[in-house]
Amino acid sequence: MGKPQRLTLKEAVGLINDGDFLTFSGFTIWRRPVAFCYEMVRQGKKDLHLFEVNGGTHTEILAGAGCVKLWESCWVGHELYGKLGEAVARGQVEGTIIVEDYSHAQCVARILAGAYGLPFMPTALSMGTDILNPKFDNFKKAGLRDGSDPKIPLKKYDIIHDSLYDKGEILLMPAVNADWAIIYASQVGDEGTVRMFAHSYVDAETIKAADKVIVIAEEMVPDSYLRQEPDRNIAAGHAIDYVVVQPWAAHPTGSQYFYDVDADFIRNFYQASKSKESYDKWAQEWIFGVADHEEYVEKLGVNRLTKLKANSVLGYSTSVKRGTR
Amino acid sequence: MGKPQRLTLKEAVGLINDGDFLTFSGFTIWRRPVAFCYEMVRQGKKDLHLFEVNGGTHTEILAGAGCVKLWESCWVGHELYGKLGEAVARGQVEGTIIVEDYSHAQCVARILAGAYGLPFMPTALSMGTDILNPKFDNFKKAGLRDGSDPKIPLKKYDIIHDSLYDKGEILLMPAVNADWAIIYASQVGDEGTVRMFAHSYVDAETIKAADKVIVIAEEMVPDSYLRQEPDRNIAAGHAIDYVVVQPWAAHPTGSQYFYDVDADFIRNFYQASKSKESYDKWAQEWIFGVADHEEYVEKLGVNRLTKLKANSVLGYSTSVKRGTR
Amino acid sequence: MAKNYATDYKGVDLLAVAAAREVNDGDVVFAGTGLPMLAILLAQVNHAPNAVCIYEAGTVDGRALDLPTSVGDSRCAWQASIAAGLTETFYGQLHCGYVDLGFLGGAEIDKYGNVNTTVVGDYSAPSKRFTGSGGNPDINSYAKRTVFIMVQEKRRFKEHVDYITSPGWRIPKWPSGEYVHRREVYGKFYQGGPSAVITNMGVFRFDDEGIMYLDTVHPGFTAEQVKDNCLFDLNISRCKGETERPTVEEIDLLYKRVDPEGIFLP
Amino acid sequence: MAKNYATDYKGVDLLAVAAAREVNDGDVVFAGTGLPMLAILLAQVNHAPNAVCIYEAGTVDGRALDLPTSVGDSRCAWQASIAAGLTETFYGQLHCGYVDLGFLGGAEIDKYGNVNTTVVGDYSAPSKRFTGSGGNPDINSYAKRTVFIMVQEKRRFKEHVDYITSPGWRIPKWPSGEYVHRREVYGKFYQGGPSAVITNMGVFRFDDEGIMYLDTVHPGFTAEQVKDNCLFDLNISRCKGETERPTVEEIDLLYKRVDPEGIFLP
Repeated sequence: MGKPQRLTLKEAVGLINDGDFLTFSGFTIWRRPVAFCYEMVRQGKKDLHLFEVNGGTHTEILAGAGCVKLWESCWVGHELYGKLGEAVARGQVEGTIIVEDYSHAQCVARILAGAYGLPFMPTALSMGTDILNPKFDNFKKAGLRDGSDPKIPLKKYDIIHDSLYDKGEILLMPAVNADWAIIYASQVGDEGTVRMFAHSYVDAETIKAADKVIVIAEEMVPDSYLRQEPDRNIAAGHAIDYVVVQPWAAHPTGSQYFYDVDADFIRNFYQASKSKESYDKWAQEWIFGVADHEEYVEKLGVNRLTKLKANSVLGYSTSVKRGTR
Repeated sequence: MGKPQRLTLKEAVGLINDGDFLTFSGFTIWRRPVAFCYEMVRQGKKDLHLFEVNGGTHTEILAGAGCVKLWESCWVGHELYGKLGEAVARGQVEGTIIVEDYSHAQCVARILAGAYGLPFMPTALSMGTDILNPKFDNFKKAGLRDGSDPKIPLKKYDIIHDSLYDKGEILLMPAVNADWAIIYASQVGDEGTVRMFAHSYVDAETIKAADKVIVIAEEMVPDSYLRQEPDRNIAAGHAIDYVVVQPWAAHPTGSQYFYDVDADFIRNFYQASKSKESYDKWAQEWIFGVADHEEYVEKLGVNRLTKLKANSVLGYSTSVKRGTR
Repeated sequence: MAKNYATDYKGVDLLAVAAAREVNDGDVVFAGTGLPMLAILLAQVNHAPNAVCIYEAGTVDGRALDLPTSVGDSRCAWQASIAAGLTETFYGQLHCGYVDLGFLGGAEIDKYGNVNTTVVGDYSAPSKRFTGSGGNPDINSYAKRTVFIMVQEKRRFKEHVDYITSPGWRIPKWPSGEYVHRREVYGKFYQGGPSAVITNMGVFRFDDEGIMYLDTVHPGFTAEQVKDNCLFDLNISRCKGETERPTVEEIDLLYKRVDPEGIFLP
Repeated sequence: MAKNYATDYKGVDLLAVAAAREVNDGDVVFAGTGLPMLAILLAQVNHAPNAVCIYEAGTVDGRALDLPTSVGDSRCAWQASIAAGLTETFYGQLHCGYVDLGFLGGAEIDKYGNVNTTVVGDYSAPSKRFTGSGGNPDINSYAKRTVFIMVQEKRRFKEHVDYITSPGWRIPKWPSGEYVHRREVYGKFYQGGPSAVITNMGVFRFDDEGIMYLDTVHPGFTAEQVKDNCLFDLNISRCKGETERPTVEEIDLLYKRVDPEGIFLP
């Protein structure tokens, strides 16, 4: 490996093929690579297979545009700003998206196994649930567990007896090793070192688990700066293949110490996501109606973004109104 | 849980019973709870069962004094300052210590499983070695794998076929959950938050994996200080049972940003460790000949310790002569 | 000192206060977004200053200056003891065995405490999809006690939920799917299970068989009313009486310290 | 430009230089304490500035100002990209599949590249114990290539080592213990294996059967002398000639940049 290659957002999205298997950084409505997802919609990516430790607004943007065929996860929604993942739900109910449900910690076990090069990770969490009901293995029902796709495990999970301490039965969760990890990062160094602010979610594991990694960073900084505190970095340059520097790339999701979640924007999107027609209208305005992310942020306007800007000490905006009082 | 209880070193060591199962912080000759080990020798602890991801000078101090009965690990020595772990080697050759060998990364898998409350962790590292030779399972030969000690696994390891991706056979390494983790920490907060400087080795996992945790800290600081950078801490107060504040507690091993390894002291100890007689003579001077750690450091003297003091920017001493030039 | 009970409070207030009372001082609590946050935060500022709160996105014992709107919120990391990620919280804390109490929500629950947050109807051809499990079943399966905070509606308290997202006291043992006691499924991994369900009408607990019963009924309701708001045959014979009302201090703390912006409270 | 070869150098210098030449620019290298450190550091300052060095105690791509004396040394963390712990280096880097090259030492080796650093004699009743495995077998089992740096002594180059601490090309498949090719044991986990052994007398490689042969002999020695310093019947028929000597620049870098304090070098 050498240093990661610098690309524009359009170039980076151009690397993704229809049918590719993707994972993303972030948590629900925080540090999602939304600019990348918008551009995937613009470029008309199809039949994507997503594994997400949890979904969020970006998932709904992709699902609403019909980009998603397979979705393995545990949750999709917009936190306080939109109860459900309407587009994924519609996809599941109408049969256009094949959904495979795991629990949140089972998803973590899967990405952790992938990160560590292990075929599985044991867990005793969420036993005795319908997640494990063999009748509800949707990938199997779709004929996807025949080994023809090396990225899809032969079984949704396995159960084995603990032979080491005789503690009983325990689950084995299959690794996830996607084709791509699409990572929105707080900072990337000029040699590719990656840092996340506040908490790191499962971003380090997601990077390690993927075959290729694209980092979309809010800013690039000298690697020597990040290396002054190496205990705070989550990935080294040799783990990163491509770097895109794109300010506001997580909007409308939040990016700690840069900007807060744009609650109004998400609420508005959530309303739009409730039908194909209203989604399309929304996408016409916010995705297809702008040429690129620079036009998108210009359309949002300075004052809107200024309001979202994080307080530099607290890491979140102190000027947005959040509640009813 | 409440906040951890403050104890003196003697009180803390007094909690350990003969035959207890212990693990330690640190790496070879770095951040070892040596003051605690000296005091265990003074208090005449016997029949200890040690699991160590790797051993070091502290192991040899305990083994030389005849405190150790079972030793599960992968390595013991003094790095550049003493090639072998003479006391453990003598114990193994003479049959007074039952040694169970794993590889380094297999030891990591074991403590990681223990930390995560899992009975085992898979690994494909170090397959095809004599570590896995069934004839060389010393605990089994000693009749220790009959389930009567719940801390000793029924098997040294297991091999299973990967049913999820059909990648072949893979090892399952049994968890370690010792009675005690004895942790030398760079800093502990007044509510028990723990921080290590430079690199964290397997200290976080070692804390989580043990039933009870004693932290011997170089210094106590306000928890609110450590909480300004929560991404740099390795344990929360609820994971810690007892705290001892004891400066120089890692000597002669090093403690990054406090003091460097005392190479001469370790070289001298290593020479002494080569026979029971010379060990006993050494222990008479450096362990039994001082009442406590305060007397020990006084005996070392100000100038010796000053020379070891870490440069506050680099984290290690720039005044000790390390090589031949 | 006699308690100074509030006379003017809303249903959601009592719900938060009753839930907060489930926290013992020193408990390690794993809480989800929403009312569970109000409950643990109220407990911390009221009677349980040493309770530790873990949010699944990665923070341990944070001391948010402003109420987080999500467990992934940067507000959660303020003055935390640890800020890491989900591997730490789910495996390094929860699976490790540190967690005393889980605070969760749910869309539907059955008499065994099985909770559904996944679909309405047959999972293979659902009529509606909810958000999905999130960490609900994980926390519920490994906390020593779990408290569910829910809205009391007849359609939400069912004989059997459509999909067992989160495991109660009688659960299927796979691959056969035979219903057995939770202990049988979890073996030596067993930590505990649902200990209470708190709604806007009452507090429910579970008997030795793992069946839900009414423990106390909130002021203004009768046990029969609660029973009428369940689709299953709720045992109200063990009802001890009225749920203790919120005190003036508790309501004050709730509105002035915990949620002054009105994020979860009206 | 013609290379300016050194005429005055020690055995250990050539050893370090020859080892450094095994590093390709951009390689991710996992190195143990001692001569392996000299080799990777020399490579980085000489021909492989983009090589990344991982030390098992927890650092990735450190840029030590002063030569570390142990992989656990704080010097390793200086200007590192990541400073964490062993879970990161062994699982997050090595088992993850990032490592191109492992640099290791050994006390004894056999013709299949099996290395012993554990005991002399029967493991069940050994006459001597060494330090034990450390990370040697881990790195050796998952790096795509492994280079062993050793002292050439007859008793160290054996037909069969007393104990297989670190796996070579033909290894026992447990539980039966039948000797098979490394690929059979590792299945789809197979990454590679020992690619070279470098001593003070020569450079050895492995043929398709996984048997060691002499690749080049160091200046001042003959292939026969090397063969005489092995207990097994060393194949010297493929010897390509002399090992390339160190250049003046390499010796300079080694003594002035890499180990100016004389920690590993005399």
